[in-house]
Amino acid sequence: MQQSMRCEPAPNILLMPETNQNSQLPLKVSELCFSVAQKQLVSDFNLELNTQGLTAIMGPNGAGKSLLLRLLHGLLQADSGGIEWNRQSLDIKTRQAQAMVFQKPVLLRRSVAANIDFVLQHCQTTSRKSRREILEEAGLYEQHEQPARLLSGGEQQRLALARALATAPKILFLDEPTASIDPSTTRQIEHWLERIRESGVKLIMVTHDIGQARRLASDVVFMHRGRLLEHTNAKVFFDTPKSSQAQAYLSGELVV
Amino acid sequence: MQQSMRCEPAPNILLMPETNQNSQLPLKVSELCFSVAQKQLVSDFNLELNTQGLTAIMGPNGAGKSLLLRLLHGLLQADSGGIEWNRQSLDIKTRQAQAMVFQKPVLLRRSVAANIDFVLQHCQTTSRKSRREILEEAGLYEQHEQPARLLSGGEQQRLALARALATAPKILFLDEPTASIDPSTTRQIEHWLERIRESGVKLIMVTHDIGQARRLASDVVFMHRGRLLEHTNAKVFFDTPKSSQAQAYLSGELVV
Amino acid sequence: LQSTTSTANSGLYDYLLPLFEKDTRVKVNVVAVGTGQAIKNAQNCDGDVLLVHAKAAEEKFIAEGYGVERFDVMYNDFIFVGPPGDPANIRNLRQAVGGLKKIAESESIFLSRGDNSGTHKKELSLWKYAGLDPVVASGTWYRETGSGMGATLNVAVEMNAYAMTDRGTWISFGNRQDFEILLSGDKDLFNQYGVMMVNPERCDKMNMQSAKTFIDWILSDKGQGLIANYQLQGQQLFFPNAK
Amino acid sequence: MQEFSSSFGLAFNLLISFDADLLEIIGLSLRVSLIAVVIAAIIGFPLGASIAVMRFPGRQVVDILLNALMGLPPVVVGLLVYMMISRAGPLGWLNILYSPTAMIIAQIILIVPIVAALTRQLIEDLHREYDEQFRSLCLPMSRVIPALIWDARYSLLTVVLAGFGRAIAEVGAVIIVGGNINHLTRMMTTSIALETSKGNLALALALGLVLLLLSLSINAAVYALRASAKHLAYA
Amino acid sequence: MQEFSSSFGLAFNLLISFDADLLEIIGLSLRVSLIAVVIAAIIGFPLGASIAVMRFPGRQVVDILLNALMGLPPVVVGLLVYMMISRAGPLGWLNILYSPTAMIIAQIILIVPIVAALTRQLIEDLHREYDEQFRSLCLPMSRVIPALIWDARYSLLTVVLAGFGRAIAEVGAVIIVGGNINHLTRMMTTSIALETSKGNLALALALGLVLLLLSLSINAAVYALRASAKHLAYA
Ligand SMILES: Nc1ncnc2c1ncn2[C@@H]1O[C@H](COP(=O)(O)OP(=O)(O)OP(=O)(O)O)[C@@H](O)[C@H]1O
Ligand SMILES: Nc1ncnc2c1ncn2[C@@H]1O[C@H](COP(=O)(O)OP(=O)(O)OP(=O)(O)O)[C@@H](O)[C@H]1O
Ligand SMILES: [Mg+2]
Ligand SMILES: [Mg+2]
Repeated sequence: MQQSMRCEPAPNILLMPETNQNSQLPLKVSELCFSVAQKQLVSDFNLELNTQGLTAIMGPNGAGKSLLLRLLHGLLQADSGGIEWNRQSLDIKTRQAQAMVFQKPVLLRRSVAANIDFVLQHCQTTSRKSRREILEEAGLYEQHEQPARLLSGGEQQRLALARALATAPKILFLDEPTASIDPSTTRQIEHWLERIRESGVKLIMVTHDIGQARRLASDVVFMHRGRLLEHTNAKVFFDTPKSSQAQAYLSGELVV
Repeated sequence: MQQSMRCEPAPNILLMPETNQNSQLPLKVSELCFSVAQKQLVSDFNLELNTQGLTAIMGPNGAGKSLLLRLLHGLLQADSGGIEWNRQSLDIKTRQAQAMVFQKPVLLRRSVAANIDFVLQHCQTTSRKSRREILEEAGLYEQHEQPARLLSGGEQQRLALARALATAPKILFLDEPTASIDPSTTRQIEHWLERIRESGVKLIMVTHDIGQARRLASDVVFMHRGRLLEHTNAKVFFDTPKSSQAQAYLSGELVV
Repeated sequence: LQSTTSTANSGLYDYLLPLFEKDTRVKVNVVAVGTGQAIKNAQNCDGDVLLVHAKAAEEKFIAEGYGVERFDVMYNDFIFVGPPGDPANIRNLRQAVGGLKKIAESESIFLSRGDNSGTHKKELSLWKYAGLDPVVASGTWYRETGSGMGATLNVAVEMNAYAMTDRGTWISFGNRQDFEILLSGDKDLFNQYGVMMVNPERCDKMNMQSAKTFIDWILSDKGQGLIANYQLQGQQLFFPNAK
Repeated sequence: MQEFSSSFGLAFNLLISFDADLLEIIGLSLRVSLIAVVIAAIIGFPLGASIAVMRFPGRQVVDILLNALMGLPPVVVGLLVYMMISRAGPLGWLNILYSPTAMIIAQIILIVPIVAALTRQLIEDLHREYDEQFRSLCLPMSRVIPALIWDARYSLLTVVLAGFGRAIAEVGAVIIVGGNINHLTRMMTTSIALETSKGNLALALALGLVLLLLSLSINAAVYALRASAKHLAYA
Repeated sequence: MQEFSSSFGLAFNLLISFDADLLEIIGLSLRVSLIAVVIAAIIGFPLGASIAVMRFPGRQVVDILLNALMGLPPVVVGLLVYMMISRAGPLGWLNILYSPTAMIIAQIILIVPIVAALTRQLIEDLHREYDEQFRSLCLPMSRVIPALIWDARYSLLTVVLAGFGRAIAEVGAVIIVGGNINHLTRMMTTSIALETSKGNLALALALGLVLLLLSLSINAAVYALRASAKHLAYA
């Protein structure tokens, strides 16, 4: 952890309209297990991701979606099983190309601007976007002097998302990034995400918003009680879910 | 704050099917202003609520919805203007009949069960529901020994909601209570809320979920930049919103 | 028993008291503090017997009615210690006053306790006798430690400085290094210890009986004999002189 | 420098010799400091938490005063207690001067501000998170304060250890009110001071090492206790 | 008890008389303690934060040791420093024994464990929240630690004040390495000890009151500073 990270310049969306191969893929997860205090929270998880685009992770509360993201990102240590990004184990270099927006935004006890500066400083190449551009995009420039932790719930989520994007990752984990964001900003963020996806960034997103997943996802991972139940093309998943749990989840019925 | 609160026994839903007059209403808000550091965050707010049922508060991020709830609940002190619950100013007795589910659940650093016990102890009449019943209703009984702050995001929200209900309030403020809850549990919670509403509890809920508001709300308060733009019957609001901001909000366009 | 530190540090009580307790079945608790504090504590009735060495202060204590009657117990003498190099060249002097003059002239570092203790008062009276006022040089060559004898000696040894101490403390002192006694034997350096009982009329809770027993015992032939017998490193520390 | 090395040997000898006098002194040191710190926590936790939580006029003054009292000089505390309980003092009839009780009282006075001020800080940080939830529940202070103390319990252990460190190392106050009387009120620190004044520096240092070992074992015990309890229902 | 009341009068007189000697002593006390506490914070903050943040084998032992060192007896510190810098000691050539420098060094050794242990606790509590975010950003320790210290800065002020309290009130160590030499190394606490040993209890107490007033004003200044800065970008 001693060596400092160099961020690649933010992918210029206008110059890179075509999908280019993401150097971090494929992701291969094999027999992943994670438990806390004898409780098996993620069990026998096998997954292969080589699609570009956005992978949606869905499943009822407590299914283990957030845990899975943290395992894939290397924040948690699995009990057993392997995670390989482009045939590399999860080392510091792999991790530096990733970023994550947490379910609960973790904001520094500083101003909004300082929260952005904090990650910008960390990137040694001058990112093409300035702090001001980033904040304007997130609709927070007006509040840049305000303590970040006094922002409204939705504003905090926006700031966390903007901060993650400022690191110009190749892989971006999103844990319910629009949960408390108003409908129009949600739309706007979805457009952002589409553009980012098109610039070759792999997005892995947890969401409970079925409409959103339909709009954005190219494939869906459905989890239940720590297990993978389905991993299919998005269209197939939403039209003809196989497992009864997924059917119940999508129809808004109680998933047991 | 020295005197301890006596909770009324939890309204028995089966015995009180009819709407009975809520002793806390009407709510009358006049010329309410709230500012922090010269910034006017809630301005000239006038509102009268005497309807039973669920009032939805809607508006874009940062509109001041959470601030409004906290003002109505007496957690924040307004700069000027008045709040009257049933012609009473906001005193300790009025507040004891209220409960609030915060946008970010605040859970004690204790087990799930202890979080419920904490409010049950506080209610001196034995609430009709036991801790176990409450947790089973919230689908958290399995996890009752787990540290509450290690629950998943959705589970935390459920716990916070269950805890607020355990105090058997007459007025319940809900700040985006289903933001990170899965679709089926959301449905289940909506059913809960309907039953509670029918037992005579007044619900005041902030939500960004238009479908949810349509299903539950009897009237809608639409806020924008700290001001009240509309307060009408829910059907009227969703079918023919008057202000351009509300129109934009509902259609998912950018609200400026 | 409120006592000076010098007698306590010399180990005299550790030697005497078990014998006394065996003789009389009276238990003695020693509070060893500076002479000034000891007198103050005794004035507050926080002790039954006072054993110190500052004759003027003791007589004042009696005169003001805090104590009953003062007895001489024993004496020893003060000495001047210093580095073997002896920069002020006082080694062969007979007179304390002469030594002080030489020290002042050469501005050799001299350490004073500066704490109003019996030793300090003695030292000041010697300076006065020599017609000198060292306090004007305070902080330069004349340095007041404001501490007990042991601490002052520690500093003196470290600073290669002169100091005046009672012989008992010096003999029992553990950190002498290469220091030597450079001047002693002057009759001006006589160090008298006195013992007295606090006034039972002022202090109603005191153990008058025990206090009497102790004073009688230490002034008795047996007590005095034991004091004479107490030796450290082959040297007698205190010389009994009860009348 | 030979003192330096010889004191290690001395400390070792002291320890293995199980000298009865030494054990007595160690016992008294532990007894006085532990009792003082427990009582100081019983007073200091609610006091600090109250100041953190309550809003009353003059709260800032109390806050500043409490912080300043962390710098209460032990000798001054010793003198104050001495004046109170000396036979000439108002509490002279208690007859506790030069007793372990007096030393415990002096140490409590010394430690309470430390425990209370540090508790105030920790609880204030926690309360920032809980405040609105508690006010929403209309909780009386009598429930808020214990709840905060309980939820901060693992962090507060460090506060107690800071208080204990101060107590076990303290000499200025206990020597005045205890008198450093052999077999009655002689503690580790007063012995160290005594040996220093006798010029027995190596022995003094050896005693210091023993004292350090003592607080090391207390700390290790507390740490083990905390570790075994911590994974239960806490995050 | 008449000392008790007279000492208030005395303290007042001392203060308004602007006695040159007293001012010198106050100045030295402040200088030594403030320098010591600043240096201790410069060492103790990163040290405590590192222990809070880093995971290395033996971390628990370091943790326990640090907590135990809060109970470092001043006299022992004094002796250790004394042995190091005495003429016979390895650092004797520095020639700093019985100088303010020596007192500062002793106080630093005394305070660093306090600052570091309390910092560890506070930073650990904060780090629990930030940990995953920082690891997600792959931040090197050289950025994590300053960031945590900065974000905990208002809470850490109380830690510094605890250290300052210890320093300004401390007598055992400074009297050994400073020698309490008049006009050279005499501080408030050593004067108090001296007046006590002289039996001038009222004067000693009066000096104690002056000292308390001193730390009260330092604390009030810090409080004002914090209050004026706090509403800027912090929550
Ligand atoms: N440290 C932990 N100790 C014990 N149980 C844990 C721990 N962390 C998570 N869990 C449990 O693991 C399960 C999965 O948690 P996770 O946060 O991954 O859920 P999730 O799928 O993200 O749910 P949500 O949609 O509510 O965010 C939950 O039931 C949670 O209570
Ligand atoms: N203490 C404060 N100091 C400064 N600004 C504040 C403070 N509290 C809130 N604000 C600002 O007030 C505005 C309204 O905040 P509020 O939390 O009420 O928004 P909201 O309508 O609930 O939004 P959301 O839907 O995102 O939760 C926001 O722009 C926020 O940044
Ligand atoms: Mg989750
Ligand atoms: Mg809100």
